[in-house]
Amino acid sequence: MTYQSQSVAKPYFIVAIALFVGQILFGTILGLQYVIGDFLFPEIPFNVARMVHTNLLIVWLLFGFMGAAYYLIPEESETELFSPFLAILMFWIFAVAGVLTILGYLLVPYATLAELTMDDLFPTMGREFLEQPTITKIGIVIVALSFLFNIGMTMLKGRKTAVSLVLMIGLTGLAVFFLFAFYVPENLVKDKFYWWFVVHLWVEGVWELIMGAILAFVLIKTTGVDREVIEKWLYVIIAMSLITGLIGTGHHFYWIGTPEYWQWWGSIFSAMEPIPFFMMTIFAFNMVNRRRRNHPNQAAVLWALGTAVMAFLGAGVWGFLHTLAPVNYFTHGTQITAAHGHMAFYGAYVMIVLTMISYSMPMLNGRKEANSNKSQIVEMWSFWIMTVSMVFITLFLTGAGILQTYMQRYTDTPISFMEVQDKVAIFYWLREGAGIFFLIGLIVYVASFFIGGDEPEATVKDAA
Amino acid sequence: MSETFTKSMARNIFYGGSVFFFLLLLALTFDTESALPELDNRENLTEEVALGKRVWEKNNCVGCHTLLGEGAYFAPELGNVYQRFGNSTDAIKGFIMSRPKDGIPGRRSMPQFNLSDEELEGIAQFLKYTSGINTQNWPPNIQG
Amino acid sequence: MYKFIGVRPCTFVYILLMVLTVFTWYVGVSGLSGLSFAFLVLGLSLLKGHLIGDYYMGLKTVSGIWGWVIVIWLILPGSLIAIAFYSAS
Amino acid sequence: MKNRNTPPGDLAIWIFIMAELSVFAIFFAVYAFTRANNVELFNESQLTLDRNLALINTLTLITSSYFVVRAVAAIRENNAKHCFNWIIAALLMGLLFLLVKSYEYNHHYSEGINLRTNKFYMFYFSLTFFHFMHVLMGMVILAANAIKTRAGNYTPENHTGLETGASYWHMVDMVWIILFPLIYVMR
Repeated sequence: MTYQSQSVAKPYFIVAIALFVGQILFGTILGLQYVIGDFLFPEIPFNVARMVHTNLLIVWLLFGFMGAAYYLIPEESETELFSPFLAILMFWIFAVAGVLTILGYLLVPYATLAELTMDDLFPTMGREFLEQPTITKIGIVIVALSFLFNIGMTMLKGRKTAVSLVLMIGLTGLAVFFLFAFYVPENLVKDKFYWWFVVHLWVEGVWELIMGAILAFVLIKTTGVDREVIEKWLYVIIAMSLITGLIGTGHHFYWIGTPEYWQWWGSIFSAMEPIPFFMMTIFAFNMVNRRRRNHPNQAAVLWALGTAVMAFLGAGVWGFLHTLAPVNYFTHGTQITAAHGHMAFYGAYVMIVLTMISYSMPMLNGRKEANSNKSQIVEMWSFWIMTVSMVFITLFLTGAGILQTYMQRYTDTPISFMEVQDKVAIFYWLREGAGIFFLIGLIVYVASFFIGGDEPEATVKDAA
Repeated sequence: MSETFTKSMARNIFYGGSVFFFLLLLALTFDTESALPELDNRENLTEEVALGKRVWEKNNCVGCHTLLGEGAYFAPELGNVYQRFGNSTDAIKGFIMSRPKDGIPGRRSMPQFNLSDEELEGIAQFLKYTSGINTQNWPPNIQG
Repeated sequence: MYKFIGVRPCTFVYILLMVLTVFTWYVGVSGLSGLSFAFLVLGLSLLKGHLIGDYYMGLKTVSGIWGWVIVIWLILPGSLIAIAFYSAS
Repeated sequence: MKNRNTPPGDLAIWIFIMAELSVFAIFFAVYAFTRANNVELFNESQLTLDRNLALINTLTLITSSYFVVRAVAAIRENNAKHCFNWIIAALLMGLLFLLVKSYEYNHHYSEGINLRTNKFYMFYFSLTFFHFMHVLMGMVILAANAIKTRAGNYTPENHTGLETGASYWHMVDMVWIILFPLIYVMR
C-alpha cells in the first residue's frame, strides 16, 4: 500500500463481503421457496426475500465499487485521499442506512414500511430493484455525491490517468442515472421506459466503465504490461460498450407499450453488445500472456481472467440468446431472463469486485504484495466452487426457461403459468442444489481470509 | 510507414462515440414520447387507475409477479390477467380477497394484503387499464 | 502522386463515380424494375464502394488483411441483399 | 504498389469504422429481408421518395469525399493552405447534404409520415437518420482537422490526424453509396 489513506477501502470491502453472504443466504431461501411454496410463509414471503436478495446485491456491489475507488484513486493519482474522514463518515452512514432498510424489509410488511417512511409525500417505492424507501434513496444520493466529491478532489490534486478518469466517468454516470429512480409517473409505460434509464444504463452502460477501469488497474499492477497499451485498449473496449449498449437499451422496449421500431433498433444494436465483452476477454488474456513479471498474487490474476470470461458468457452469450425481438417475444419474462441475470451479474460485477478485493486485501492487511500460498489456494478453491456452481445455476435455470417458454408460450396448446412451474420443478431442485454449493464456495472464500495468516507471503517462485 | 494506434485517438473515439450514441438515444426517446399517446392507453388513465398503481407499488406486487414481462418470475404475468379472468374486475378483486392468511400447505400462495374496498377497486382498474396498453401483441397467448 | 497526362487517378475515379451515380438515378426515375436491374444497380454500387475504398481511403497501397476490409464488408451485405431480392422475386 | 500494412489514419478509427460498418451491414440486410416479405408495401412506399434530391445528395457526398482526397494530397505536397481550402469545400458540401436531407424530412413530416407510418418508412427514417447523424459527426471531425491544418499541425511526414478524419468521411460516403440504390432505386 503506497498511501496511508487507501486503508479506508478495508471497511468497505469487509461490509461488502458480509452483505454478499447475506445475499446468498436469501438466495438459497428463494430457491427453496420455488419448490416448497410455503417455506417461511407468511413470515418471509417470496417478494420480501427477493427484495433482500437483489437489494443486498446492489448495496454490496456499491460498497465494493466505492472501496475499489478509495483504493485505486489515491494510487493512480499518486496522492493521499482528499478526505479520509469523509470517506469513513460516509461508510457509516451508508452502512447504517443499508442495514436499517434491510431490517425494514424483514420486520414489517412492505406497505407498512411505505407508511412509516412517508412514501406518499414523494412516492418512489415498489419498483423492481428500486424498492428502497425514498429516504434511503436520498441517502444514497448524498453518499454518492460526497464520495464523488472526495475522489474527484483527490484526482484534481494529483496525476490524472485514463484508468482513474474512466472510473470517475463510470461512477459519475452511476450517480446521474440513479436520479431517474425519483421519476415515477402515473403512466405505466413511461414509468417502465425511464426505469430502464437506471437499470439498463447502469448494468449495460456506466458499470461496464467501472468494470473496465478496475480490470485495467489490476492488469497493470499484476502483469507489468506498459500502461499505454492497457489504457489504449481500455478506451477502445468501453467505447464499444457504450456504442452498442446505449441504443441497446432498445431491447427492453419491445413489449412495454413503446413503438415497434424499438424491436429493430434494439435487436440490431444489442446483437453487437457481446463484442465489447469478447474484446475484454481477449484483452485480459493477451495482457497476462504478455506479462513482464509473475505477480505473487496468483489468486487476483485468476479472478481477473475469470471475470473477463464469465462476463462474456453471462452478459454476452446468455444476453444474446434472448435479445433478438423474435426470440424475446417468447422468452420475455421467463426463467431465461433469470438465468442471464444470475450469470451476468456474477461474471461481470461480483467477480470484478472480488478481483479488486483479492488484489488489494493483502496490502490492506499489511502484506507486501500477496497472501500466503495456503490462503491463496483456499481462495482459488472458492473461485472454482462459486464459478462452477454459478454455471450450473445458469444451466438449470436455462433448462427451466426453455421448457417454460415452450409449454406456456410457444406450443399450440399452452398451459397456465402455475402448471408449468410444477412441471419444471426438477430444474428448480437442481438449481437449489447448485445454490447450496455456491454458498459452500462463499464460506470457503470467507475462510480464506482467516487461513494462513501467520505463514510467509507467497513469492513469485512458489506461485508460478 | 509505421503503425499508428494512439491512446489519444482511442480516447477521442470513446468520447465522440458516447456522445453520438447518447444523442441518438435522446432523439429516439423524443420520438417515443410523441408516439406514446397512441399506444399507452392514457385515455383510460383515471384517478382510480393512478390509485391502483400506488397500491401495486406499496405492496411490492412486482416482487413476485411480472407486469408486461418485467418483475419477478415467481407468480403469473398480470399484464393480461384482466382478459384471463374473463374481462372481469370482480374476478380479480375476488381472487385477491380470498387469499388465505396462512398460505396453502406446500404450495405458493399470494399473501392476504387486507386491502380496503377502494384499494381493491383501484388495483383491479389498474390491471384493466394495463391490459389495454398496446404491447405489440405480447404476450403470445392468454396464459401470459 | 502519380499523374496521367496531368490528371490525378482520384480525379478519374471521381468522374467515374459521378457517371455511375447518374446511371443509377436514371434506372430509378425511369421506373426500370425487376431482378436484373436490381442486380445491375447493386453491382455498380458495390463497384463504387470498392473504388472509394481503394482510391479514396487509400487501401490500394495496403497489403494484408487491412487492404481487404472494405471489399469484405461490401461482399457481406451485398450478397445478403442479393439473396433477399432474389428470394422476393 | 503495396507499401504499408495498416490503412491510413489511426488504427483506432478503423476499429470504430468496422463497428459502424457492421451496424449498417446488419441494417441493410434486415431491410432487404423485411422487404422480401413485404414487397408490395415497399415498392409502393418507395415511389413516394424523391429520387432527384437523392441524386443531388449522392453527387454532393461523392464530391465532398473527393475534396477530402485532394486535401490529403495537398498536405502531402506540403501545401497546408490548399489543404485547408479543400477541407472547407468538403464541409460546405456536407452542409449542402444536410440541408437537402432536412428539406426531404420536412416534406415527409408535413405529410404526416414518420418512423411509425409503416415498415418501409421505419427503415427509411432509421437508416437515413442514422446516416444523417454520421454526416454531422464526420463534419465535426473534419472541422477539427481544418482547425489543426490552419494551426500548422500537419506536415507531409505526419498528418495521421487528417488521414483519420478522411477515412471516417469516406466511410460515411461509402455507406450512402449503398444506401442510395437500396432504398431509392432497387425494386
